[in-house]
Amino acid sequence: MIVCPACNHRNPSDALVCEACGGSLEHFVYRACPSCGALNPAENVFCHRCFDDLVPGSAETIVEASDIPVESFVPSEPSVTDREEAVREAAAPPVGERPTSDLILEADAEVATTAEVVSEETEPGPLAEPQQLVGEPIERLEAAPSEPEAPMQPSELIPEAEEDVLEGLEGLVPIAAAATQAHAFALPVPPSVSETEQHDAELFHSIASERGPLRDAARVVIPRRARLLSRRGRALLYLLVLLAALTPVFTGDRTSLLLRPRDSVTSLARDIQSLPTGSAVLISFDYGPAYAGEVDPLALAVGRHLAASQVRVVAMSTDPGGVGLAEHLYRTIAGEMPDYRYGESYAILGYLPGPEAGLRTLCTSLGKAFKVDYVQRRTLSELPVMKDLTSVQDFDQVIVFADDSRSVRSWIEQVQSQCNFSLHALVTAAIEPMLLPYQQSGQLSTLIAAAHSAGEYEKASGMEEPSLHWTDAYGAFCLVLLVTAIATNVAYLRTRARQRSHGQ
Amino acid sequence: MLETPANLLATLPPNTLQIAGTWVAALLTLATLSYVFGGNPAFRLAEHLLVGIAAGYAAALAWNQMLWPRLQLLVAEPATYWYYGVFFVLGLLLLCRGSKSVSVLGNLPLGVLFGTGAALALGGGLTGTFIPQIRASVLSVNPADYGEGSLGWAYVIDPIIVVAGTIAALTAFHFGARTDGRLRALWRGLVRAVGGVGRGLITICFGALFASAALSFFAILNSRLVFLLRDWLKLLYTGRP
Amino acid sequence: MQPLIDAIESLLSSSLNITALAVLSLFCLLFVVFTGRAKRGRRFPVRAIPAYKSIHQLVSRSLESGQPIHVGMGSGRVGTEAMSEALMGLTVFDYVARHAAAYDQAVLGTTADGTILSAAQGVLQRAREEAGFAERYAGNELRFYGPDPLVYAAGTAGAITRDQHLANILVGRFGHEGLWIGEAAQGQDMVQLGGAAAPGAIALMQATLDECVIGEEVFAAGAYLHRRSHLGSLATQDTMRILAILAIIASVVMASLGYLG
Amino acid sequence: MKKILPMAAAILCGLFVLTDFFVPHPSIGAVAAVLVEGATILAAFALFLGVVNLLSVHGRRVAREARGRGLGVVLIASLLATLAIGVALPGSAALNWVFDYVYYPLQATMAALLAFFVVSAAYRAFRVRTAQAAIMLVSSLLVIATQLPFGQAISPYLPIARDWILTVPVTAGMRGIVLGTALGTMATALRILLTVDRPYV
Repeated sequence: MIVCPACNHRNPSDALVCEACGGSLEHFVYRACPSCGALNPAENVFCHRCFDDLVPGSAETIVEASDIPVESFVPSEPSVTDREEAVREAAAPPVGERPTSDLILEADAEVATTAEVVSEETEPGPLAEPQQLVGEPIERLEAAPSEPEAPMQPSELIPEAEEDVLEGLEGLVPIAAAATQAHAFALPVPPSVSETEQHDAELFHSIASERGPLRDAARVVIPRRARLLSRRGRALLYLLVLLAALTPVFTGDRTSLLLRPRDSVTSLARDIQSLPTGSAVLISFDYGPAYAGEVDPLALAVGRHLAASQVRVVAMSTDPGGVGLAEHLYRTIAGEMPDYRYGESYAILGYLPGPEAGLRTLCTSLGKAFKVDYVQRRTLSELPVMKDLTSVQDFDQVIVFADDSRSVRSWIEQVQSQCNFSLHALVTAAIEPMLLPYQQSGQLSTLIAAAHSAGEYEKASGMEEPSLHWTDAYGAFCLVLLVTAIATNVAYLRTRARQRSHGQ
Repeated sequence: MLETPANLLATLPPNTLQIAGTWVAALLTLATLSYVFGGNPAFRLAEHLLVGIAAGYAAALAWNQMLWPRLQLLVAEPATYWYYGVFFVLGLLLLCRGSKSVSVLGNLPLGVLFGTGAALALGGGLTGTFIPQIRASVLSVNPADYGEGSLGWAYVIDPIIVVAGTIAALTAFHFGARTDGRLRALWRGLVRAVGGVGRGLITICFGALFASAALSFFAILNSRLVFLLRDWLKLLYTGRP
Repeated sequence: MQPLIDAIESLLSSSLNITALAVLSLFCLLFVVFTGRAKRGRRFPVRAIPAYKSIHQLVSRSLESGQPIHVGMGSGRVGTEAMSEALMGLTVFDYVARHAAAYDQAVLGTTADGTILSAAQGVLQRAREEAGFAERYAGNELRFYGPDPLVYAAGTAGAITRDQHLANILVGRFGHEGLWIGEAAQGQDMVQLGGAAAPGAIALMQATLDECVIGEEVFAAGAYLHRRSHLGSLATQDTMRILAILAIIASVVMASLGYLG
Repeated sequence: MKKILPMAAAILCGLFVLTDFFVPHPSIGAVAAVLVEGATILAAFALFLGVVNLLSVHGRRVAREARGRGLGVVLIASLLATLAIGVALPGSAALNWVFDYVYYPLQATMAALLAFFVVSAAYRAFRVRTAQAAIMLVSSLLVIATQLPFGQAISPYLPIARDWILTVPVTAGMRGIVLGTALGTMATALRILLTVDRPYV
């Protein structure tokens, strides 16, 4: 039997909609929390009020939420052991410190610990038979007000909680549902009330009218952090970042004189320098426009070096945006060097979809992966630059520019492990830490974080241009982060001191 | 239809499009950067333009690179490429999701997608990550393997940290929380202590990744400013563009 | 017959395959046993994860105040190995949508991938139908912005700041766009929760969001919210974790004693 | 039927692709490759579903709401124009122009905004309220300071220190996360394959 929450009509237990008012019954399946009695939607695993487990005992069968059978709306009862648990818990001193601050931010940590302790330490036993329960709710409700108090939330943050008509009833969602249900037919009076039902009704009423514990439940501890940064503080911080990025304009980028290439950069430059004229390099542009700002300068420096060493270059991409970037880059290089021609010195094969399976075909045949090239739409064998290059093994070096560690991992796992060649990964600084283990294990010959390596590469390759290193900016940015760290902690200490003086 | 304006554009002086493009790019860059000082109409314009262009560009790419070539193959050699036909029909069923009444037809292609994805995730997670990462954490912690005498003792610290750290970090994710019985409580305490160390290591890892990402983002910001100052305003002199 | 023999031969040819198959069989066995137990109602107490508790509370509060919750499902694609993260976003959306639908309230879901969009459309439509408000299902409660992650970030941040939302929940495959959305929505009076599996993304998200689920915790969303049968897989994961740790310790001891290569 | 067909499809597809991981047999490999390719075809169709969703959401905004009508028009117009150019003139100069001068700068600048956001996020994350925040602060500042371009000039040991942090403690922490994630991924996938979880029906 299901009691319709809107009109109290008793429906057969397989009813999907109420026979009297036509409202849906599917979601009005509630389960009472074994420790605090709050009603929870049947799918909940934790009680929304006391965070205790709602995982039921063996008496109930569990099914997937999508096919929950419609059960009675009558809350299932906590057992004697549960009651003892609840009493014991209530008698125990409140766990965790009650935050004295009016900043919810500082309260967060304590809130978490309180909740954690409560939900971890109290575990209800299996549910017992209903007849054991006579007289139980009164005891439980007596115990309830002395439960560890949920930390208060400043009222100014949740004004709606104070004004809400249904204040304190949020655990008892059926009432809210009844209020929102627009049209109900006549409300039929239940024919006769059995003892259990009477008891249930009393329990329900007592929980509903008991303001004390529910008031705490109404102040749901939502981890809303007070805004730490005012609008002005934020603007100031952003201005500092902007200034840091513009430092070289004012300082003339003096620290770039201190620039000394790191070992990994030097070794890559040496590797490329040692390539004989006419050897071939495969470059994969596995990055999109978003991170192009970081990777492009390094890609340009390496591309120029390769062009100057008269090495054949074949470019491809596993990122849809990467092909456009490769083309743009090579247009720039070809514009600088008149005898650097498409099809003879370099070629762009195109976009290779489906990284894993696609990359694996590179080991067997380039022609299978790319039917035609990207720019001239000719078959690969028609391009002079592709002479003697049929699979990835025929290349002397493979360079991958990437903004996603997954694509580099695919190169290592799908291609490099199958056919041996030296693989250089030139990646964004953001993903470099994730690839370091592969460099340590020797699977990557070189691993360079792009951020400010373009200048270092130019120095190492001897192709130095009067281009911008923008070195000062990075130093300034480091300072900005340091200032941020100091500022936030000074602000924090000041708030704490103020609170302490208020407390006294 | 679109050829005419394209031809018309081709008759313009060679640099016109490039110069116009640089101006458009610079103005859009400024509009986007203006978000730093709070939301404003210029940023909202840039945002909507980006959302529209990205979707249009991706859809065009999907059509040109994925669908059109396969459709051609299917029409040319239906006997060899019949399976493309199957997926095209499934794809059309997926499009039925857009309409309320026939939405249920989309369940079949979604079943195919979820099944394939689940197998890829399971196989990849197992053979690509789980087993290789466990193998990678198997390091000798015998000082004799790393050098003679105190040198070996110095070098063995790293593998010990890696192995113990991996175990601790893995423990930090343990879900179970049974407390009944004294033995269980002991186990619980052990898991908590080791997991606490693991959480510390995870936080170190987060700190390092946070810093690296910050550097990455700053490099991107620099490149935008260099574009504005050098390519647009021509304030900075460099030998090459 | 011959193809079968070939297949078995090729299976046996690699030690990785055999190890993987053994681990998989063990995993499956444990999974079936524990899921069966969970379905029969065996208790499996789990530690508390604050972010999931907050989702419970936020949903209640949203039903009370009528403010919708936004669920960002990220850019994972169903049909690739990103499916599992994408599915967790979908599970959280399912939870929020069912509650919103039962009380005939609004909800907002965003994604950067069409496959998640189509799955989420099914979820929302079903939730509305089951609640008896089938006619309330409208296309604009689910939005697609993308497919590039930053396009998703810009579109989503715009959408959630235009209307007053109670909370912003980001679960699924996220990259750096998690930071973008989190910081852009910072000025709003909005609770922000989220989680992702990739370390690079989560390092940024935990700095900006109010509460965060990390790595493996993301995959427990169903068990902690409304799918009790998922508790079985948590038990499986725990057992496998203990076995993996034991395997590492045993192998390290053997390697140190010189028994392994 | 409404439920059984998609479930059967999911299990069948899953089995073929999964078998391919363990049994490198050409015929199974071929079926699995077709399925994986098919998934990308379906994803392409799904993208069009997304485009339709964008058009309908913003079309409705243009039709019904006074606020933001112009922006909706901009979005729809830019979407349709790019789609038309892209489909009619693939690889053309016009499409390249849109990519180089509109799409690229917009995306790159959106990414550049992250540089600001990361600092305001640091303001929150670097507040030493808990031990974790302190660890985070120290490790971030250490890594960024050791990665400066002129670090090598200050001391050749700075890059070495950075590499040690990244290859020892960070690798350990990351490996823990990755192993846990693999466990979670596998369990989630198994829930689909054993139809404990059926998000598609």
